[in-house]
Amino acid sequence: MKQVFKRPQALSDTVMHYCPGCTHGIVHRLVAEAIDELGILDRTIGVASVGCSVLAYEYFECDFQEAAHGRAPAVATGIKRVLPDRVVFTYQGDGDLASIGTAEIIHAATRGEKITVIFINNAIYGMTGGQMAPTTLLGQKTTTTPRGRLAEYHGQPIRICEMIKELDGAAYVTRVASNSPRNIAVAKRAIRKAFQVQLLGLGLSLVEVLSTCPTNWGLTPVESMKWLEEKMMPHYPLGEFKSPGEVK
Amino acid sequence: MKQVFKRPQALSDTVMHYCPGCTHGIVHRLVAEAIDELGILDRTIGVASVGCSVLAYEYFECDFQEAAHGRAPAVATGIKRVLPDRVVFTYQGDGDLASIGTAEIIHAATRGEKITVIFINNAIYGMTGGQMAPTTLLGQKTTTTPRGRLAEYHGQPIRICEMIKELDGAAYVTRVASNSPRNIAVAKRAIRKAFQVQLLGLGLSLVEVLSTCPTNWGLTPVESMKWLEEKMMPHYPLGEFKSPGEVK
Amino acid sequence: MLGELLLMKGNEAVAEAAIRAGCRHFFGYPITPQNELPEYMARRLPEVGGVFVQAESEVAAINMVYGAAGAGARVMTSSSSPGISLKQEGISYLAASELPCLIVNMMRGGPGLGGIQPAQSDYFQATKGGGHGDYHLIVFGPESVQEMVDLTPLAFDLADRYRNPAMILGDGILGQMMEPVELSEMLDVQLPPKEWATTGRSGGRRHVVSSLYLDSSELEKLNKRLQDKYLEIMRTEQRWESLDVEGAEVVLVAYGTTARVVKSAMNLAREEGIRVGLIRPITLWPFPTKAFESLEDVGRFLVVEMSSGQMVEDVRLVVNGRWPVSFYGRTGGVVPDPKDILARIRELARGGGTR
Amino acid sequence: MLGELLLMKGNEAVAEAAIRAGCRHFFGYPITPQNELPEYMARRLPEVGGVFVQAESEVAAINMVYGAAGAGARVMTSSSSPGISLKQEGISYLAASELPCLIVNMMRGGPGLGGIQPAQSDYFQATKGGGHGDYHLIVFGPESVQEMVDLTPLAFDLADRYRNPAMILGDGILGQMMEPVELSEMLDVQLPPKEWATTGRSGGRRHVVSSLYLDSSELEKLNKRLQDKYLEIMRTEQRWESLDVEGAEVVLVAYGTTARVVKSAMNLAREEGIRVGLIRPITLWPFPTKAFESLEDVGRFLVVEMSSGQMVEDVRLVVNGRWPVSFYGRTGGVVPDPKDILARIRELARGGGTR
Amino acid sequence: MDRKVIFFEDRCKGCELCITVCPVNIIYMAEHINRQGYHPATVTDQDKCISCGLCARICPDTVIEVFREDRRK
Amino acid sequence: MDRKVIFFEDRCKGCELCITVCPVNIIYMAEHINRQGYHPATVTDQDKCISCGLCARICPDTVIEVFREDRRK
Amino acid sequence: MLHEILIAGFGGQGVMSMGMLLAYAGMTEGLKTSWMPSYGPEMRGGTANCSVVIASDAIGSPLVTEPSGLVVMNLPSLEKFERKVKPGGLMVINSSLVKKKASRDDIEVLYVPANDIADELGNPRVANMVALGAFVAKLRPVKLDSVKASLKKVLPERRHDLIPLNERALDRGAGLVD
Amino acid sequence: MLHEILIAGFGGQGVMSMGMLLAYAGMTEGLKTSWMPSYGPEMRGGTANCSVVIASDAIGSPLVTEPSGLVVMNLPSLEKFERKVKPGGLMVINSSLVKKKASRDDIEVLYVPANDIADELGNPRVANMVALGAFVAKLRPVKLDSVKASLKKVLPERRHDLIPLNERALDRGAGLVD
Ligand SMILES: Cc1ncc(C[n+]2csc(CCOP(=O)(O)OP(=O)(O)O)c2C)c(N)n1
Ligand SMILES: Cc1ncc(C[n+]2csc(CCOP(=O)(O)OP(=O)(O)O)c2C)c(N)n1
Ligand code: SF4
Ligand code: SF4
Ligand code: SF4
Ligand code: SF4
Ligand code: SF4
Ligand code: SF4
Ligand SMILES: [Mg+2]
Ligand SMILES: [Mg+2]
Repeated sequence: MKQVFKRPQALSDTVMHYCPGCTHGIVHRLVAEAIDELGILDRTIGVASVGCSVLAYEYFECDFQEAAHGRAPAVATGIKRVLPDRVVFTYQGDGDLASIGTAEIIHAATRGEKITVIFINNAIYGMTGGQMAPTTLLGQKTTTTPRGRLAEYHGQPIRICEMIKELDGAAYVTRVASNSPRNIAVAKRAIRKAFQVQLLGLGLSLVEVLSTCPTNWGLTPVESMKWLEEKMMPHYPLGEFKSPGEVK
Repeated sequence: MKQVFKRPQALSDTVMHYCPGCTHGIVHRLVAEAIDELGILDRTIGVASVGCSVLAYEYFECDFQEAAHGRAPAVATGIKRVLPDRVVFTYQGDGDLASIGTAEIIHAATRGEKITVIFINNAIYGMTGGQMAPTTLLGQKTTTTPRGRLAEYHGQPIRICEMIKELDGAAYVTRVASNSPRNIAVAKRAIRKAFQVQLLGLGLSLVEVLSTCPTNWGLTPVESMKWLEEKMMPHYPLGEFKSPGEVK
Repeated sequence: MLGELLLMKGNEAVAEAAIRAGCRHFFGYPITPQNELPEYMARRLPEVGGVFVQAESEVAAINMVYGAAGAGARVMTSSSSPGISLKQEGISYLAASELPCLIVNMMRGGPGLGGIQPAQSDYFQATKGGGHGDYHLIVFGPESVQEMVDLTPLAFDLADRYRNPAMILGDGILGQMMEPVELSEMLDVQLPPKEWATTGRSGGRRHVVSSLYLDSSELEKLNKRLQDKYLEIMRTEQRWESLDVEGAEVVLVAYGTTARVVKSAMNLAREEGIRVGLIRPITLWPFPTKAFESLEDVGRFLVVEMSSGQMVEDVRLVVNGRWPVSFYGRTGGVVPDPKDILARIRELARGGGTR
Repeated sequence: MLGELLLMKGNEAVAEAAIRAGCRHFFGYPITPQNELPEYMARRLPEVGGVFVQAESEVAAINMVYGAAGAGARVMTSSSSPGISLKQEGISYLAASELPCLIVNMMRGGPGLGGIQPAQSDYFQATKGGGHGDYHLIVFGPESVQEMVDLTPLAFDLADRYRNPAMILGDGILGQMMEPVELSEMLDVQLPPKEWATTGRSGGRRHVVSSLYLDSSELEKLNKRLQDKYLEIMRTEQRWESLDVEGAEVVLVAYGTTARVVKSAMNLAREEGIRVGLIRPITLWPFPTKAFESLEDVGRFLVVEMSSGQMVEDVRLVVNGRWPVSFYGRTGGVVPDPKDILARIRELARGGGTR
Repeated sequence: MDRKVIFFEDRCKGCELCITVCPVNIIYMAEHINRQGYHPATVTDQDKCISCGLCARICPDTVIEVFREDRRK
Repeated sequence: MDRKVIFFEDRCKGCELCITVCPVNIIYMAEHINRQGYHPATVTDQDKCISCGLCARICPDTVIEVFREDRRK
Repeated sequence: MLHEILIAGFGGQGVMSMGMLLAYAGMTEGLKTSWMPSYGPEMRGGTANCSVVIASDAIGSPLVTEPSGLVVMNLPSLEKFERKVKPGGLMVINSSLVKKKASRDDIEVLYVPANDIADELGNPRVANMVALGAFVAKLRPVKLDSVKASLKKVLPERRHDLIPLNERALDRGAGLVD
Repeated sequence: MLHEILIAGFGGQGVMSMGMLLAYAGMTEGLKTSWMPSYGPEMRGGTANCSVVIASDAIGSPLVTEPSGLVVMNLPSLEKFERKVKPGGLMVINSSLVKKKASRDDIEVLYVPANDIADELGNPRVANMVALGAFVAKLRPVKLDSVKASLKKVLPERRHDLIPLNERALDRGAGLVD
């Protein structure tokens, strides 16, 4: 018998604290697979952000720093400018990256920092118990939009890839989803490509992963996958927004 | 004799502290003219930012608040949410808006705050003595890019309009220039239109004005106007990036 | 409504109390353990014609508060330790521009990301000024949900009276716990006229809100005015609770949640025949120096905090060597145990004479 | 190079001293009156294989410092008052994660936007912790460009030794003035091995930099470890200058720029036959309590600051009622005049006995 | 015959995502409760498994390993 | 004849921008120094002025006011 | 009089409202009372618990670390909290889910098959009320009637149709105590 | 020995380097010395000035508020600083640009047509050196030779070809003092 699917080595075997069905776990695994495949475990430094994935450093086997809320791209900049031959990635939620950390991601991209950003868009603040994120959909109920998000009052959900692609220092910008084996396979390739873009020194690479938060969406994990597909995808179209010719 | 050009009433007659030939003065006048023409002096509240225009509140006849560096859009949000029937505008430099205040402008636009933003892009930090701004051009020498800005090291100049236009809450986004009577006339119309967009409650309106800083560019005012046209305009194309149908 | 007891969470009770005190604008950003406060505001404010804005960050939130306060609104924000650190520049601006507002800090364990359990380790930040420059907030340290509710309108009123930001310094326990609470009726608050506010040349006069003074002597004048105001507040607004202080072998000093635990410990001590007293600061700034100044017959002081020792410095400053001052603290989210405090009291009662 | 006198601006001298002490990474954001420091770094660092990054804000800058320090670099940032306020969250994180680095604050008048002239009103923020939680920086208060240059390598070394952020607390004068200065040679600094740094599983072991402790007792353990370290630093690292203290009618206490002016005033006082002494703290945290503890024959203290009175609290705490402590301060960018200080000294010398 | 799909059931949180993707519908939730307090997913019809790996790909908790008969043998 | 273009010369900072835009080239910098210490811009050939207002439009310091003969008269 | 009560179980078992009912009932009886939840992300997928204090005098810390009364609704809670009960205190164990026996002999222990009884009553979600009924009947920190009267204050409006069922569950629990 | 010197003028007049030359010269003579500029945006379009202290003992504040020696290069500086000069102090006035006379009679005043002489020397930018030469010759805080020797340290490399001209300007200024 040949093993066709096994736990990646870059993932520790700690049981993760995520809620049942939370796709943070899937994306962690994809990142670890990419690290394994590229053979960069010993020279990769991850930057965890504040959000449900704050404990990411417990789940990976590479070095890690835990950054202040929103500041992971700045922390990654600090690391990368000291250790330019290491691989540095951040793992950030939509509250972290698209709200409090807006300036940091935009300027890391503007500077063309050679880092990789894994951006988990689950349309909500998971860790703090379900408040509105900048990516929360119109009509979506959260604890701070109890009547649903209203364009007039709260503004419309922000599309990060569409914005970041405008920055010259961003080399690879793509949006993928974690809701089906097929999309997960696409996501996996995107993440690996993002690391390759970094290895080639082409600029900042960002992979937005549409994700779920069954707990705060008030749905089962299975329903959540459906909601992601039916509600999120129309507003957040999948695809590569920017891609360098150098990497396939 | 009929007066065809006079000092607008919304401008105080204090002599401004700007350096000779600095276009901050021109843009101040244009804003004042728009306020006069729309007859909104008594219900307009300006928000000055930290930069050479920090003393803007001395030069206008309307109410003013002086905001912390980069936070003018947040301050304006606070004012407008309290006084929705007043007209609120910010006046910000490129260090203020495009660097430290990135998150604030992006989220004011995302929320669709009904405010008007006058954004002075002079490709440098004027007030602090000529450091690199995010909008500094490649090759441009500043006190913090003594060998000229390098894409590889400092990143490439950020284009704010191109980025902000991606946000649904931004209703009117345009780039104008202050370098010739013709462009100044266009700028004037853009600024008036930006206020009209606010009066109609359509969302955030932003006018980027390409401007000069003769002092820190190390050029005469006349040379500066030329530099603006020859160096800045190619990287920062003029034009409306987004415009609502409602306002002509 | 008055008279009816409700069982409410501290976070929600403060929010409702603020609304009843006329607060109609809230700008905040989520952080544990105070999330129920903005969430309550998000539900309730639109019902009473108010506005809730979830800001993009704590930095933005405090600057929205600046704008709203400058426009004359009764306005507040809330957060917890790391978020309050981010607000320090904005707080310094509010104090310098003399803008009234209310800031709530439901403290959690630090430093850094730390934890989310209750702590009192932001006392220095709140009372000495975590931001730059010489300024003070009016800081309250309530010990119960009821007191938090009662201090909320007072905090707004004093903020307006002195044109100074006020702060309620709670902690995770005060925010998260439910207690019976009596709320005042919805007040038809007539805010004091704010002639200085930027509302659009009201009365034909223009107004400017700013803290820029390029001329040193002008900036010194501002500082003098602020210091005079602070002196006035120190003279007028000290608040505290004193219990059995005269004649006590050990006088405990504690505020907020810790004061509750200290009271339990005092009961235990009394059962053992130890004479214990308590000074419980209710205003943390101005620190209630008056509670100490006229004391005569006390043995020694024991300051208890959920920190490594911060308020103890203010106690030492006012005691000024007249009596020994000891400290007992727990950190990181650990709440002191009355029995451990009792042990300290015992030691001190045994060791110390009247001087 | 050693031995050659150069006439250098304080801001530039610190930058060069840092580079000679092995600093190769600088992250900062412009603000007056410290701009020459980052500008010098922008010129010089690339020449020595280092990296200068102009961050998008002070918040980003301090977090870049966090990343770089965590990666094992000798790294620094600098700013002035409002910018330092913005760094408070990051500073708390650095202290909690025990990351060594150097932060320079060239203080200016506050609060708020204030002005750009010299001040010392961020003493509380620097020494008591402007950020959340119980932590301390190692804070130096140099009085001259030469001392600033001499303290820079020491600050880096102590930061490394104790794994703790250090701060140089200067002001607009120290940053802007030129003075003759002797720089040490470019050191071939062998940084102490930083086994804990995240450099990519060095030695096959993985490393994590974090300050998150969800379990209260774990967070309390961190706090205990920090407090033990702080005690050790207080025991070992106090630095100060004492001049003619024993037998003085008036002992002045001042640091930094103010200490220079106080020395001028002391010369005037001596000419009038008044016996004056000086304690000049060089480390502001740890505050040099040892300079006070063994004192016997002094009359009274006069603390002079460019603030409304901050360090005076630390003096009162250590003096603890043994002698009277007076204060004289100027604010907003105004530098005290030796003649005005002399007037205070005269009053006190006349009014006070030896006790 | 060896197992083609192995569920490390103490890691399972019972989210049921694997069930929704199995093309041959052989995964079901066990009656018993695992160490974490969840009903774990499980497969007994090992021979029906086509080793497609979809269940493992979607599982957020890396509960599942998949094997395929080595054709070359 | 009334002046068509008035320079409030104490406001002028001598930047010379107005000179570059005047279509009839009548603006020049005065010899003397104004209160602020600059050579102020000035026009003496008032009759050549075509009241186009370009100088006023580009002047950063609102130094200039422009008048036109009233056609209706 | 001082009751320091801890109620612990899995997230969805309704331990928070059990505590709130006690606190509310105490309040209506004119007693001092407080309720304090465990909070924060460490709850995720783990155990949830709340502290309730009911007293005649002012309440010190609302956090209960050494309960005089403990209700454990699941096994991890038993393992975590049993040893903390004050000697002489009461522990109610939801014996439907917790198969293990108590190991302390210096406290009173009551085994309540709460889930089984709830199933009998037709709704597994009222297991918490069964346990609470037994707990209140045994410890008597408040009257059972006060608890019942508190239901309409504590349950959200949309659950008010379930009040009769909840009352029955409370009674069944109380009935287990002679 | 204590010289507290203030040098004031318009932005482009080279007042900053006048001060630096003095400070540098003092340093080479083994004296204590400091230089402190006025700084910040208030300089914009206004006057610039710098303080220089040259002393045998440690220097207190490097900020000079009551100069013993003042050089005013333009009119606003005269108006701002004349009254601050210590009685008995020296004031050098650039009489080419400042047509007003001094109003103090308790200080020494030297009128130096600095710009006119600089024009004579063929470069208007060395007016500052003319004034400095006169000032040094009169007050003697340092030797003129030390000032000359400092030129190559203070002037940027690309201006070193102008050193001879600067020396001549210094001499011409000094020559005005008998
Ligand atoms: C300065 C600061 N502000 C706020 C918080 C509280 N906080 C923790 S996580 C979080 C948001 C998490 O949401 P997101 O980034 O979307 O991650 P998710 O939990 O959804 O994966 C917030 C606001 C904090 N820790 N620090
Ligand atoms: C928090 C903070 N950081 C930095 C500064 C210093 N500062 C003042 S203005 C400015 C930049 C000004 O540049 P810009 O916004 O482009 O305006 P300009 O002067 O070019 O018109 C900076 C960095 C400050 N006042 N506050
Ligand atoms: S709260 Fe949401 S995002 Fe966080 S672990 Fe649970 S499901 Fe995932
Ligand atoms: S420094 Fe530049 S931007 Fe500022 S006033 Fe002068 S020319 Fe204008
Ligand atoms: S490998 Fe494929 S066939 Fe086998 S159990 Fe998993 S999903 Fe079903
Ligand atoms: S997907 Fe994984 S965690 Fe979810 S039920 Fe299946 S095996 Fe269990
Ligand atoms: S109005 Fe026109 S023609 Fe007249 S001076 Fe001005 S630019 Fe020249
Ligand atoms: S444009 Fe205005 S300021 Fe400039 S020279 Fe002409 S009149 Fe003077
Ligand atoms: Mg999220
Ligand atoms: Mg600019």
